[in-house]
Amino acid sequence: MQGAAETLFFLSAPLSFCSARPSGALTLPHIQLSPPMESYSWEDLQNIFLMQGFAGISLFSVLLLMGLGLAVIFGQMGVINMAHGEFMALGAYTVYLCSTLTAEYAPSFGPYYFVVAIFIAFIVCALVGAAVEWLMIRRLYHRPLDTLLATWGLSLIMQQTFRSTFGAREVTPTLPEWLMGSYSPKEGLDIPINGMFVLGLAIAVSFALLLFMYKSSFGLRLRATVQNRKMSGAVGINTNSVDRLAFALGCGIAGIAGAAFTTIGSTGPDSGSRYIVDAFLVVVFGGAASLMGSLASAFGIAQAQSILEFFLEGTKGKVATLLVIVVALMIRPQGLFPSKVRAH
Amino acid sequence: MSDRNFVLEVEDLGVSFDGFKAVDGFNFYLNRNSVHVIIGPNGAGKTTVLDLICGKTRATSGSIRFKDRELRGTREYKIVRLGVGRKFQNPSIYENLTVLENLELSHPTGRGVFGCLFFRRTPEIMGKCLEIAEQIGLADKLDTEGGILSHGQKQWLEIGMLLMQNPEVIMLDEPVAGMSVRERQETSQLIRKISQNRSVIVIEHDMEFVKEIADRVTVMHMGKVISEGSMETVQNDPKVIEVYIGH
Amino acid sequence: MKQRTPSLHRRLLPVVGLLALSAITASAKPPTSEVNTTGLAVTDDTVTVGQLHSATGTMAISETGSIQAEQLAIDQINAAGGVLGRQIKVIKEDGASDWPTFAEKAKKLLVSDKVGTVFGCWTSASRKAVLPVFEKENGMLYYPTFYEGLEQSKNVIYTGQEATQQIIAGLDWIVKEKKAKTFYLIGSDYIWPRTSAKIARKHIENVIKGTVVGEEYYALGHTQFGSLINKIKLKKPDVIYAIVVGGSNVSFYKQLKAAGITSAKQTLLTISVTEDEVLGIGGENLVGFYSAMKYFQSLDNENNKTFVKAFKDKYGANSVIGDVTQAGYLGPWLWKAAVEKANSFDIDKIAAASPGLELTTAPEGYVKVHPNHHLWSKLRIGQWGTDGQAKVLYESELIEPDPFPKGYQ
Amino acid sequence: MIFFRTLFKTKGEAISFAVFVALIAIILPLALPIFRLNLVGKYLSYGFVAIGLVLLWGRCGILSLGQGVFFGLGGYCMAMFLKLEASDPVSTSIQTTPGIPDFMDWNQITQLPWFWEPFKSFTFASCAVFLLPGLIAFIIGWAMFRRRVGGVYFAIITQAIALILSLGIDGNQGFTGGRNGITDLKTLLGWDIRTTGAQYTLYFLCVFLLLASALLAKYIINTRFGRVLMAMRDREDRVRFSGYDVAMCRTFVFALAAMLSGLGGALFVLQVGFMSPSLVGIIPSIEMVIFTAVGGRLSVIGAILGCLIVNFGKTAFSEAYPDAWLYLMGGTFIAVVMFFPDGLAGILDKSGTLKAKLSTLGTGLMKKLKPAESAEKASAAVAEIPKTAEP
Repeated sequence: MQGAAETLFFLSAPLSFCSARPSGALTLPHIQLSPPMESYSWEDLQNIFLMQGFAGISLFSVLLLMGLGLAVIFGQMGVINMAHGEFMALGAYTVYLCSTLTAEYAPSFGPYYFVVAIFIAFIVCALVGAAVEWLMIRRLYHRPLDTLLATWGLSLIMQQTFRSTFGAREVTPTLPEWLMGSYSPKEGLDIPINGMFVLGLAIAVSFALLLFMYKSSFGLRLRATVQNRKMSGAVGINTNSVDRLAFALGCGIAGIAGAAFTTIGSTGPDSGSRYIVDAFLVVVFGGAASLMGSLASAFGIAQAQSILEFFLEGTKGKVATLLVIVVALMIRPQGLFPSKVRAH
Repeated sequence: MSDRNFVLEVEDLGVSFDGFKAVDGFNFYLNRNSVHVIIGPNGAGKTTVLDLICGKTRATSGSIRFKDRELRGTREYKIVRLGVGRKFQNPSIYENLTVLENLELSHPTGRGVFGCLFFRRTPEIMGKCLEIAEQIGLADKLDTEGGILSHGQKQWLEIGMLLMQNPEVIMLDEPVAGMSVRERQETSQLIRKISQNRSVIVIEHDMEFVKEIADRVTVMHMGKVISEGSMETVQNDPKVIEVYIGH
Repeated sequence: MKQRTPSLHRRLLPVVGLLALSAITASAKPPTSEVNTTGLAVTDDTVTVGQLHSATGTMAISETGSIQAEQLAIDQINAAGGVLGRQIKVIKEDGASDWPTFAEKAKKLLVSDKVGTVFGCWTSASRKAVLPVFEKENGMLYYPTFYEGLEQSKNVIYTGQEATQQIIAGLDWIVKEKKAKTFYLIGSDYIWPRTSAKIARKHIENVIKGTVVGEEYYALGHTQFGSLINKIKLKKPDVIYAIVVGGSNVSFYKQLKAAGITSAKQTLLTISVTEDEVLGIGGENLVGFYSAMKYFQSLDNENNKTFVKAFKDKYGANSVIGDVTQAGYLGPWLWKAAVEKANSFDIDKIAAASPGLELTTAPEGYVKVHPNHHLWSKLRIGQWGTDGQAKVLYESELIEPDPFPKGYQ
Repeated sequence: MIFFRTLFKTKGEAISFAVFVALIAIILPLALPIFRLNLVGKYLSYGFVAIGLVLLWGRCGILSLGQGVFFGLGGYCMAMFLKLEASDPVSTSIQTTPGIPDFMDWNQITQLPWFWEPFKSFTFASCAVFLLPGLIAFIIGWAMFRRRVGGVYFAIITQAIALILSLGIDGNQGFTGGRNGITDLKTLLGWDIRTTGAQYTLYFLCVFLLLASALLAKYIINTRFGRVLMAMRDREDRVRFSGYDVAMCRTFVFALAAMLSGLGGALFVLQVGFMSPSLVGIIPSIEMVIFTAVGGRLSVIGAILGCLIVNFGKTAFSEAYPDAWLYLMGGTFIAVVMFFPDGLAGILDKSGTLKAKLSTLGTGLMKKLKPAESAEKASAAVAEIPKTAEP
């Protein structure tokens, strides 16, 4: 088990070898709970507990938004869209454009443009997604691993397009003031408004998506196509247009996610690539074919990461989370909610 | 219960998928050197039984004993190496390889990683390939790619690939589906011939064909055995008639 | 390189000398064989230098400003007659944010293109990757970024500040102004933030006699700071000392603000936010926080006004200038001064001539090259406003560069 | 002769291999200055990864997006040895603790960590270069293939592993050199690896090992094991029910590919002179898949040429038009995947395949007319039949 030992050392390495504390930083490797709890008042701890809970929920909504679009594209259609992150960046840039245009032509609309911009981001990304499906993806449905490579190529092109259009520097849309503060019901307790906004958006999008998938005729056709493409074609479902719509839908949701993330993160040509691994892990860990699975896994990963990051220091929290997921996937490759279709 | 004449004893076998019992309390005894056919309406659980025996699906209860060795929980390739061969419903051969290569690849010599790496075609192995090719009527097609064989020839090739392993039990899942009348006849002769020194389990729908080949018949319905015996016994069993007519 | 023989040169001279302007140039133009004894890409009319930054990839965000500033300086030098009468030609290479590519391109510039001097690199990693190349091929690198120190090479001139220059005076100021005793150190996870935090911790613990209540590092590109912010709230430090870089920066400040940590309640001092970063973060998310830098665009002196105007004329009115951009601008000028002092393009002579060089025209004011190849410079504290510009609140004396600070290691 | 036949199924294959050998062992060293040749050597070290990917992805159908992990492990093993050699107490005398690598000293580490100790031995380090990646791949592969993790899942999990390792290296800079990597490597057993002579030697060492690896891969492809791999890719269940241990076969190939990658990493370090986590993470791992795909995922030589061509393209284009380069790279890649899934080798081989097919048919006809009577004859005849052309 040298491999495990190798990776474990990253976790157990002393957290603060860099800081040469007088107490001799180089003793045995140990994991130290960084906030020693005893020295804080009950009030403090209560607030931190609430805020930390919210941090987990807020991370959950971020992961969920990232994963939802992918859950449609990858989970339902089996297409590995490595350009998913770039679609998120496209959504973010759309918001940036809207922000610039609003500031230029309709400054009085400033406080409200953001909500409209999210819709526009959805539409722009969905349209680009449909075009990509038509030009590229539809020729590759029978070769899932190749979609991975082709969309990687696409992501390079999209990144360079962003760079040529908007410059290599990061940009930031002017966000309405009502989004950027915090809700503070009492002293020492601050709940970020943008976090609540992203959470609300995530819930709304998931709800709409579930409704769409399970209550609309398109959803029915999509699920039918996923289960049996030939049969669906035979009973008169236009599987080509179902595919295109589904891909566009997934990209559109990515656009919404990207738009929402302008409130908490940066927008640059390659900011999309930062999200891609997380997004895939959410979907795979949830069990690819299950939307509920994506929900559950986003929740699990978010809680694990935010708790680990609270007690371990930054990078190690992230590494620990990833390790847990990878090991869990090795033990249970089908994910949390495996597909119940009989495999042949 | 352990009768030396049974090469395979399946007792109280069961499997459930999310609460749905696909196979339930299944008992089955296979005589040496005989053809045992399992029939039953669609969804009776016939293919699942084969999956359970060869290890493709894990049973949730019961036992599968092959020559007094428990197969439940054994990995598929080990079950094969013990001497249980399995043909799939759809012909499953290597389309890009020739008939000869298909057969050769199924020869039991050198199945480990290093065995494969240092495998040499010996005259004995080639001889065996030719012999089997004769048996399945593909001796003149040794260099033909598997993909361009006719449907019936593909089925035979797959049977041939099983024969290369010289198993004691062969399981055939609907071997004559989609075959012409002549091909059926040839297949039934082939099955009679190969059962001279091994046992064969066949799943089949075609009653005429079953009559021709079966030494013994088991009828399944809803995952359970409802009748067993010779073809005649089974045909006259009211339970069987009810199932088939009711169906 | 073809070198004209002196006799040919002499024969041509009167012809050239017919034009008065050319005569002036010619008189300032020593023969190539004299100024280039090591086979560099120098002709009678031109001298070739290299420029090696990331035009693509994750670091392009940061390096764009340096590329522009170096180009501006070179253009200005050329317009004023060049160096030793020779126009500067630039070969631009893209390191593509990839360290092996940096090493490869550095080697290409020095070996294939025979340039002696290169302006370039940004991250510590890219500098570490090219350093052996410069030392082996004997090139000269003008490195513009403020960095961790712990390095000194005959083949590098460091035009940004090393860590102690940037940290110590800033901490002293914040302690004096804010009566700060407790500090929370947050950085991106690589050598510059870690080394800087180490120096800061030593200074806080040993000199200021304060406490460090937390010290953490996050991977570059990390975007979720919720848990960290809660830890900060729990510890209630007097000062957050931030050394977060790149895209993480944006997430960090946006999330700080959203969690109610604003300058009204919390003092934050950073050594990693310049005007460039503010573009991405948004001034409104930084209002009232402090940066410790040697240069701010808003510096009020004549040199800087001229520089800012020239920069905006060339790259647009919306362009901004950060600390590293200004340090990049110094590179070509310092090189020109060294070449002229040495009367040679040879690297060894430039290296020998550099210590003691002074530049009174620097936008940051006055700089002087130390024998350790770093610059004497001042430290300034700026406070950010919504417009993305900093108001300079404090200016130190000239600080001696000390890349291997005693007592801070 | 038999051995030769196992390596090259057709005369064309042997000729193209000979041309390739001539190209990298004779033409390039004569035509290029040492600086460019050193670059070729660097690209060829990616070729080891590409060979592994041909076996793993092309032949076995398993796409690993974590080959950078093994490249990196091999590279780090070698770099650790070289760094220890470069950090003798004399040349590190200005450090607080002389005799340990400089980055450890900067991170207040005062004693060499235990897992660095064995890397003082050249024998240990050079074995670790491929044994460590092999062992780790074996463990990961065995855990995953036994549970039938394959296809997309395998790709994503290996990608996550690449991310974990690069974050892990980044986050422990006192032990690993962090983001800067392990730099400033000077000598190998006292031999200065930065001199022109050393670079020539290392280039030819790299070429020699690469050709040996390529031959090994070709041998594997043409044995029964190679056929089993293809069979597994197309009809996994049939192979399993022919009594093969599919999981073990895959694990073996994965471990072998990892060992090759590790070797490539070590040669990279020797020729480039440093190692950094930027060669371990997600992007380099995918890029190596790209090289392989462009060259041809089924062809050993094609994949190596893919590394050379894409990297030369990258160098040349990014020198001239840094902006256009990503468009070109992305576009090429989409085009290759969509229209030429077998890459350049596939395009070049189109005519060859046709010829081979015709000749197979011909032999088949002959045999029909004259049925083989004895096993010996049959086997002799079989040995004569050209296989459907290996691209």
